[in-house]
Amino acid sequence: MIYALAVFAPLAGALVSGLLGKAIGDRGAMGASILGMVIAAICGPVAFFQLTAGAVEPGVLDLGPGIESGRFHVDWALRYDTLAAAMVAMVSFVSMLIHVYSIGYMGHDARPRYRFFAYLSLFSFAMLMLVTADNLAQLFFGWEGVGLCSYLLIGYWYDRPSACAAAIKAFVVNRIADLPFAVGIALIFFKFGSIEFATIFPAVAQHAADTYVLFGTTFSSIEVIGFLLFIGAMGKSAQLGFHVWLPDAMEGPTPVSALIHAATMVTAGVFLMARMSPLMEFAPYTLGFVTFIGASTALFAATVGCAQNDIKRVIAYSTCSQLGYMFVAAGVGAYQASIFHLLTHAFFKALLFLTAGSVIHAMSDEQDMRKMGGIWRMIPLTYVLMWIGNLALGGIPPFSGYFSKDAIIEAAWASHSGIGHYGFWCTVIAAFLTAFYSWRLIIMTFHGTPRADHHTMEHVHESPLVMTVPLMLLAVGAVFAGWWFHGQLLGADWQAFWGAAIQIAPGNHVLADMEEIPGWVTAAPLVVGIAGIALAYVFYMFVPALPGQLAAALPWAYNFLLNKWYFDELYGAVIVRPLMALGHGLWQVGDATIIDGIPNGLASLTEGGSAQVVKVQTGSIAVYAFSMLIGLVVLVSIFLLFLR
Amino acid sequence: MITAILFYIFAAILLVSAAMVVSARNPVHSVLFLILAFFNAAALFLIAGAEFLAMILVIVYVGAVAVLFLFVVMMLDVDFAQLRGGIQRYWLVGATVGAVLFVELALVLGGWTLSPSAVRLRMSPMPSGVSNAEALGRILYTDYIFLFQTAGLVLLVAMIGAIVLTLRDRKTSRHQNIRRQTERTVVETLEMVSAPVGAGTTASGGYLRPKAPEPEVVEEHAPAGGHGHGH
Amino acid sequence: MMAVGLGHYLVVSAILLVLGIFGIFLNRKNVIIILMSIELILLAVNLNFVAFSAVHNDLAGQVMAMLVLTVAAAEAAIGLAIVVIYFRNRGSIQVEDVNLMKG
Amino acid sequence: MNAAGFPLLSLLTWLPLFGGLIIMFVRGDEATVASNARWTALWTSLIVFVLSLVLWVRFDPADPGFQFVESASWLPQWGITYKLGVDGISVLFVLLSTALTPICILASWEAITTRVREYMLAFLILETMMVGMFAAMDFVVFYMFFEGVLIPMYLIIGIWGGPRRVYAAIKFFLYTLAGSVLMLLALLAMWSVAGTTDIPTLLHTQFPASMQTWLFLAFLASFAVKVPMWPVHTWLPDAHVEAPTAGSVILAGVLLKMGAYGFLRFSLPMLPLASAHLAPLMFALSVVAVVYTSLVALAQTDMKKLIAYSSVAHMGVVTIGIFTVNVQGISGAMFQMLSHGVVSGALFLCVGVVYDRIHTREIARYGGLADRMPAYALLFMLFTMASIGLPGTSGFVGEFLVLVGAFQVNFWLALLGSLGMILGAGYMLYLYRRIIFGRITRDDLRAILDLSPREIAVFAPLVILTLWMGIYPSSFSGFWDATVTAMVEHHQAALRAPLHLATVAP
Amino acid sequence: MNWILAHPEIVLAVCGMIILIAGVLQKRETFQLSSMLTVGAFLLAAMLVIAGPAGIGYHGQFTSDSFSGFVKLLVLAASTLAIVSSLDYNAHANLRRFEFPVLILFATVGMMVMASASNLMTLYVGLELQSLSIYVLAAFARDELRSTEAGLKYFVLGSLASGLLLYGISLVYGFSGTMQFDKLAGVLSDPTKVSAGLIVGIVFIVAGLAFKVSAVPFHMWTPDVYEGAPTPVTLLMGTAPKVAAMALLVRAMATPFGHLLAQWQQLIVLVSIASMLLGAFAAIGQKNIKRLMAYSSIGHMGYVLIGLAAGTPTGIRGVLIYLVTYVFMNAGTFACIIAMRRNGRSLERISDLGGLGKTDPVLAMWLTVFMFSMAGIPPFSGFWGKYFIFTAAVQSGMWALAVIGVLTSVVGAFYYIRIIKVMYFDAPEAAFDPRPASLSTLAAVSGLFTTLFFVFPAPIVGAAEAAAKVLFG
Repeated sequence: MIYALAVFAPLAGALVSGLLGKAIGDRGAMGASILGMVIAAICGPVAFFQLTAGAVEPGVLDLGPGIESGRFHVDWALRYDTLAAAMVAMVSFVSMLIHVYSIGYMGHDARPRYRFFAYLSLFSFAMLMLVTADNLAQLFFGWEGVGLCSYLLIGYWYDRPSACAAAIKAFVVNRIADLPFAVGIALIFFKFGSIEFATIFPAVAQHAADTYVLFGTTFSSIEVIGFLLFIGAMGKSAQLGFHVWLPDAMEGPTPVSALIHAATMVTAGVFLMARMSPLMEFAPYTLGFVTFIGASTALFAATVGCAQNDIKRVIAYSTCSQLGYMFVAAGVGAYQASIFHLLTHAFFKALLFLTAGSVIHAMSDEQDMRKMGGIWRMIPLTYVLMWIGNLALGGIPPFSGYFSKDAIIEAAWASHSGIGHYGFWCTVIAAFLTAFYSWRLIIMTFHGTPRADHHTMEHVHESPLVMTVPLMLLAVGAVFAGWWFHGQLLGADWQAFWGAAIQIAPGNHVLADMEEIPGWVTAAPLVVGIAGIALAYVFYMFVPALPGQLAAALPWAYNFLLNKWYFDELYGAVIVRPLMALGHGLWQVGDATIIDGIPNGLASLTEGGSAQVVKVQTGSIAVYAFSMLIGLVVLVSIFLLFLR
Repeated sequence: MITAILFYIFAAILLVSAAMVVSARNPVHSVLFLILAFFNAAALFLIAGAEFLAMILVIVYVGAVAVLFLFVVMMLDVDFAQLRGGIQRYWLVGATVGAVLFVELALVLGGWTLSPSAVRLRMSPMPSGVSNAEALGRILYTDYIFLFQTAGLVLLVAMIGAIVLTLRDRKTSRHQNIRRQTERTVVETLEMVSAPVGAGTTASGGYLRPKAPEPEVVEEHAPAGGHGHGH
Repeated sequence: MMAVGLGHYLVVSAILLVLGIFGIFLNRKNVIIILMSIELILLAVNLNFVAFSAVHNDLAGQVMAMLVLTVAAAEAAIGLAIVVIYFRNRGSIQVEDVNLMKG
Repeated sequence: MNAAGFPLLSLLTWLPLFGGLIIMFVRGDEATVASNARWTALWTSLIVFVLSLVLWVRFDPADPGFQFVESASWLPQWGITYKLGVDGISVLFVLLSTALTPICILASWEAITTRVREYMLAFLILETMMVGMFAAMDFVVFYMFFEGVLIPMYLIIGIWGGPRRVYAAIKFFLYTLAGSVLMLLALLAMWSVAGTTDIPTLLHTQFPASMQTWLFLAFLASFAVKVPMWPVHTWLPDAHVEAPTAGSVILAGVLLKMGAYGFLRFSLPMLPLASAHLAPLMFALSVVAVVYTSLVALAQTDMKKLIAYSSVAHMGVVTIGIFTVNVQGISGAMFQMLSHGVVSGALFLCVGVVYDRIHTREIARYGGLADRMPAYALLFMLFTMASIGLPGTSGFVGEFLVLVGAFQVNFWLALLGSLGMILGAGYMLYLYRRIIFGRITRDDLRAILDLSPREIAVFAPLVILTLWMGIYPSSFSGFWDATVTAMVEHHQAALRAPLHLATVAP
Repeated sequence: MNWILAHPEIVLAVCGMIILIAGVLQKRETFQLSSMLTVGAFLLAAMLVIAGPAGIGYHGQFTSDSFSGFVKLLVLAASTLAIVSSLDYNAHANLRRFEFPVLILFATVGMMVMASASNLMTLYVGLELQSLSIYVLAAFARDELRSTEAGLKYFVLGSLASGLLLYGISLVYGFSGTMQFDKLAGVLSDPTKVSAGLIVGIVFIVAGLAFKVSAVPFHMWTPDVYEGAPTPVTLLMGTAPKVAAMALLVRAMATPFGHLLAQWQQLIVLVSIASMLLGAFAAIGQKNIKRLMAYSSIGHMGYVLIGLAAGTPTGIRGVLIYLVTYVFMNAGTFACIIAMRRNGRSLERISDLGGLGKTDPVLAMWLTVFMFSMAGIPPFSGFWGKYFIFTAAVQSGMWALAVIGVLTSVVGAFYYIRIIKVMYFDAPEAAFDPRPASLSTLAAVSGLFTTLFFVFPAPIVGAAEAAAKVLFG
């Protein structure tokens, strides 16, 4: 079946390029892994269109037994429904483009490149396993698999200490979130007796009244499950609190950032929410929390994005922010909207990253925007593509971002709840900031006077075709995807499209209510978007001195934003350093002094005691006789006194 | 009544002389007190009706063992002046412990009664109408032959032991070998030395001097230790 | 039977025993004194046996006493032999000098 | 099931010893002796391994009882029999032992240059002891092998170990001995109740409740040291650091399993009341072990010590799993043990690879090996990931099942017991980064060679096992599923029985 | 009937006298020859022991049963091992004298008499025959100060101990009227009516015998005498007399005083604990291997006394099994110690063993076997010894004793494995002189026994069980 082929072709490519890479050389390895991706990129969309066209039924493709232990039973299986198929199509397509782009981008890298392509393909495989999982264990497999590849790719330039640190940070932060996720899976097994979707989803309604006692308080068990799963999603999707790894992850090569840290992996959390929608729908409080976190992240990341100077970091915070949008949608029950935004975002954010990569490529690996500027004429294609990406990001019609973002903001309003309105306002302000920092990026990068050194400026050049063609394809998606999918995903017959993949509770009318919202709400994102663009022009194009003055006037605010709200410093001071110190303390004090002190002390006590004992052995006959006599008298006395 | 008085007299002398044995400064005195103690003990035996044992005690102990002690004490040529008098440092503790032991024994022994079954249990009842020696003689070679023979072995071992430990049949002992003495020739023993003119003869031991001992002989003497050897 | 109470004998022998024991570990003089103390202990034992033999009217006690006498003689012989060779090696039989090996 | 009365298990047990005897009689100059000893040991262990595959093939997973049973009278009147057999719990440990031994011998091929004959002899004796211990069906036989392991291991650490080997060897010996002598008393107490030391009989003997607690504590003393559980774990880092590579592999791969196996074989099924009663204690110790040793591992500067501490943490997970007494927990513990046997063994081999080249285990001395040793980096990565429980590798299945099992007992147990997942990622990746990543700064590292074919041959089976167990775990767990299920049922029945009595009694 | 019962002893004693006469008459050196003859006499005696009938004879003074048979065979084995070990040692230490084996022979006769004693008189005479011979043997190297000092100490303290023993015997005799074991058992069948004097007498007897088995606090002589005596004599002292004295203690406690178990049990427990503790702790600091073995033997006797303290057939069985294992591993160890000789000089420091694993792997292997066996580690015979001893303790509910026992065994294991450490982990010293065949054989026989006994324990355990049952009628 082509569906399985879509999933496993990248694995084959990864294995060939990774294990035989040395033997077949870089070209062979690249060929193998791109061939695998091309097959996937053909099969994935085909499978998706077959499904949406009704040519085949949704189903499950069983691959063989997985973990079995008593009642606990999971199979390796590929789930084939609209949600999975859409993700497969998107992932395989974007991934294929990025593979191709990487040929050009990595062309200058000194190291053998087969490793890079093997990682990329392996990542694609893991991501595809994640989205096609039929049970939570397999989902977790993919979930961790993408984490691993992310780790490997962030740390691809392993001789850079910062890259290594970022890689570890990404993995560990993800792990922290994965633990509650795993516990959530355990709770699902505990409550449902299975972790297969096919068993869980129909049973959710029966278990709606189940309770679970925690902290001495009784909770609805569905709420607890939802909450635990969401923490997992927060980690992977870099939501507030767990977001710290994402900006650092930009230490990886730019294609990696595009693929993993924009288009696919980070959206896994959103996907999880959508996948678990039948369950999440019974956890209203958790959903409220999801909205809250999503909205807060959207706003927070946008503020930070305004003050960053690294071109990739700006986009990274933007990603963070957009993920927040998606969670807002999921939180208010508009999973369709969140997936919609996920898909459009995949296109335009990948586009943005790759164009940023193209810029970096052009600027001889310079990433600091303060050292750019004035190059738009030299790389016009990149400039145009960057505009397209930013227009989509900024939510300007008719670019794809407009449709999906607007839908989210509308859904937030339409939920008619307090938290929904919080989400609404946060997202609107974030939209303003998004537009602002997007054009700040464009202006700082392409306009103004060149700030790079002479040598760099001489080498500025447009990227080769192998890089620009994928960009153009992505740009097509960024332009049209919203318009194209809008009706299908969110329209009145959304149910026919999604089938059983997304289930909502009977009381959830968000999609319907979105049709009946005030006009100003619909218009708000567009208005603030244009306002943001205008402000960016004022600040950076027309009065370039203004940002500096503002920063000087409000140093604390500027530093606060520049230092990302001091999250890293906080974690360093509260978690990382104390733990390291604790580890050292436990080792030197706990183990070496106390625990080892007991046997070592006993040993020296024994030796000392031994020396004392043999001191009695003076060699003197008299002493020996004396001790015999004392022994005798003691024994006789014991007898006469106690034992008669 | 008289026996009782005799008992007390003998017992008193016995105990006093026993105390002197351990406390006398001169070992020879100790041995002599020991002999005295043995005599008194023999008397106590007599009072208890064990004539044969009393005689044995006098003959064997006084006649053999005590004399042996005396002999050894004198032979070892101990420098009595050097002997440290007095008693151990911890004598007080020791005395206390000993006293406790004695008190305990006295308490226990004081409560002695003849158990009614004792008569039945007797291993060798005393026959009436025969002398003590005869009665012993009757059973010693019959009922107790095994023990008797084993005791004989003990004596044999003692003999072997004493010989093994002390007899030196090597040349280290100071006995005369008359045959060797008479068979010795001058050539074997003395040597002529030609002294240089004007040097005198006394420096080199005279014209005719004893031969230097042969090295291998010296070798053989070495392990004997630093005493009692020579030839 | 006996003209004198058994208790007397036993007390005499107990005193003798304790004296013998004292002789072993309280004197600092001479190893031979220790041998003599042992003889005293054995004498005490013999006194016991003889007394009990008389009380029980049983000859076994006397036989035992005889065995003890025999063994004591043997012990004396061996003990003195050991003392003699020890003196040859050490040049002293002072009790406190017998402490080459310790610990 | 015992095919044609053929004493397969005895053969597996004693064949290595026989090979050892052959080695003992090898004569010739030093080089010849060494070479002959190496080859004899390798062939012996390979033959044993191949023979042990018969167990794999012929074992009937549906039967929860003992199979391949054989027995011979030893002290018949006193209830002691030489009896061997395997059930679902032990069969794979036998295979693990027979599989790791040839790997260890191969791994020592060039690393051991002095007293090769004695070394190989010690390893073959060790194999006899390990196989025999897992196959024992009589408590005394078990004890014999359990204690007997100390002898070769003591010598291996002490003779071929590092600078502080004497301290480490003696510490190892005394710790383990102190624990196991108390087990001996428990053994005797059980014997005095049951009149036999036959394990199947003991499994169905009901011991008085008060006695169970004492017996449990005595077993705990022995097995906790062996596992090792906190706070009696400190012998392990020392032993690991000082032992030669192959010694560490066996120590981590098999010897640590002996304690957990003991819990599974004795404490849990024989003393159900005490197990239920003292489970909180076990959980507490295990959780402390997981968190504490993981944190300590973070602070390590010696590779082997770090991995040793990680072993303690992983075994903490195992003990949690065992005392959840549900199928998932125990199954997870079993899986974790097997996986840890393979993975930690492989990690120690990884350390051995660079130690053989640079002769230091100081982490700070390394860095940037990825440049010169890509194949090594790949393998190291794989095992690192397996160690931190990445799904798709063997490490995940066990941890996950234990998590699922522990959750059925207590939420916090599950959460805290799995903290190793996070901290493990921290210290292992930190280790990996310091060794493999970074820039090469030292000259000797610039000249370092990648894996030799022999080393690849050593690692290949471990790689295959790691992935196989991770991707197709049921082909392993199938062996013990029936046994574990029966054990859990037996346990629950035993817990109900006195409850029932209690309600009947006024 | 009487004579047949004591056949082994009589034949052995006669052989001894013949060898003695032959030795005296021969002018040339006859040490080797008389040693061989003595071994032959032992074999003959062993056969007679095996073939001999059971029964009580000599006016109730002598008993022959499976217990005495078991002990006698063990004693004969131990003495044989001692003589074999002396062949080489005496040749080097200039002690080639035919009296040596003869004295061992008479000591053995004494021990056999002890094993058969069913009367306090026999007990005493046998004990003295054995002791006197060994006093002489201890001082046999008469030109060596240490040997004579050992002899002196052993003699003085031994005489004191036998004085105490005798005093105890006299009290028992006086308060019961008999010295016959079976009659005593009858008198004491009602423990409530037993007079204090008798019990004090028993304490004195226990003290006297405890001296012979070197149990704390009557152990003080052991290290000094072990160190000073010629090593084959140490071997002998460490094995045969201990076996005989322990057997005597067991028989005395079990048969005549069996009904007073409640009274003496606590006493034995105290002695046992003290011995185990001292044996474990005092040995740790030792540098001289013979002293170390002395403390080790004190500890081992502590374990054996656990079996006695149990006071059950199981306990006595444990005692006998332990003694069997103990004799062979001890003898083997001393064989190894005798082999420690460099340039003709005997060595005794533990550090002299450095690197033995490299210079003499075979010797090191055997010594390793003995050390592990002493530590009670399977698969060596020492494990069975401890197993059966602790079985008895557990069965009798003496948990404290058992726990102390196993814990001290761990402490003890420390110094045993330290010796192994010296042999294998330390830098090699110069090689020892080549080993003579006699010592190799001795080590190999003991080592094989130590190993094989673990594999095939059933015959000896069965015999021990049968022997133990005899004592309990």
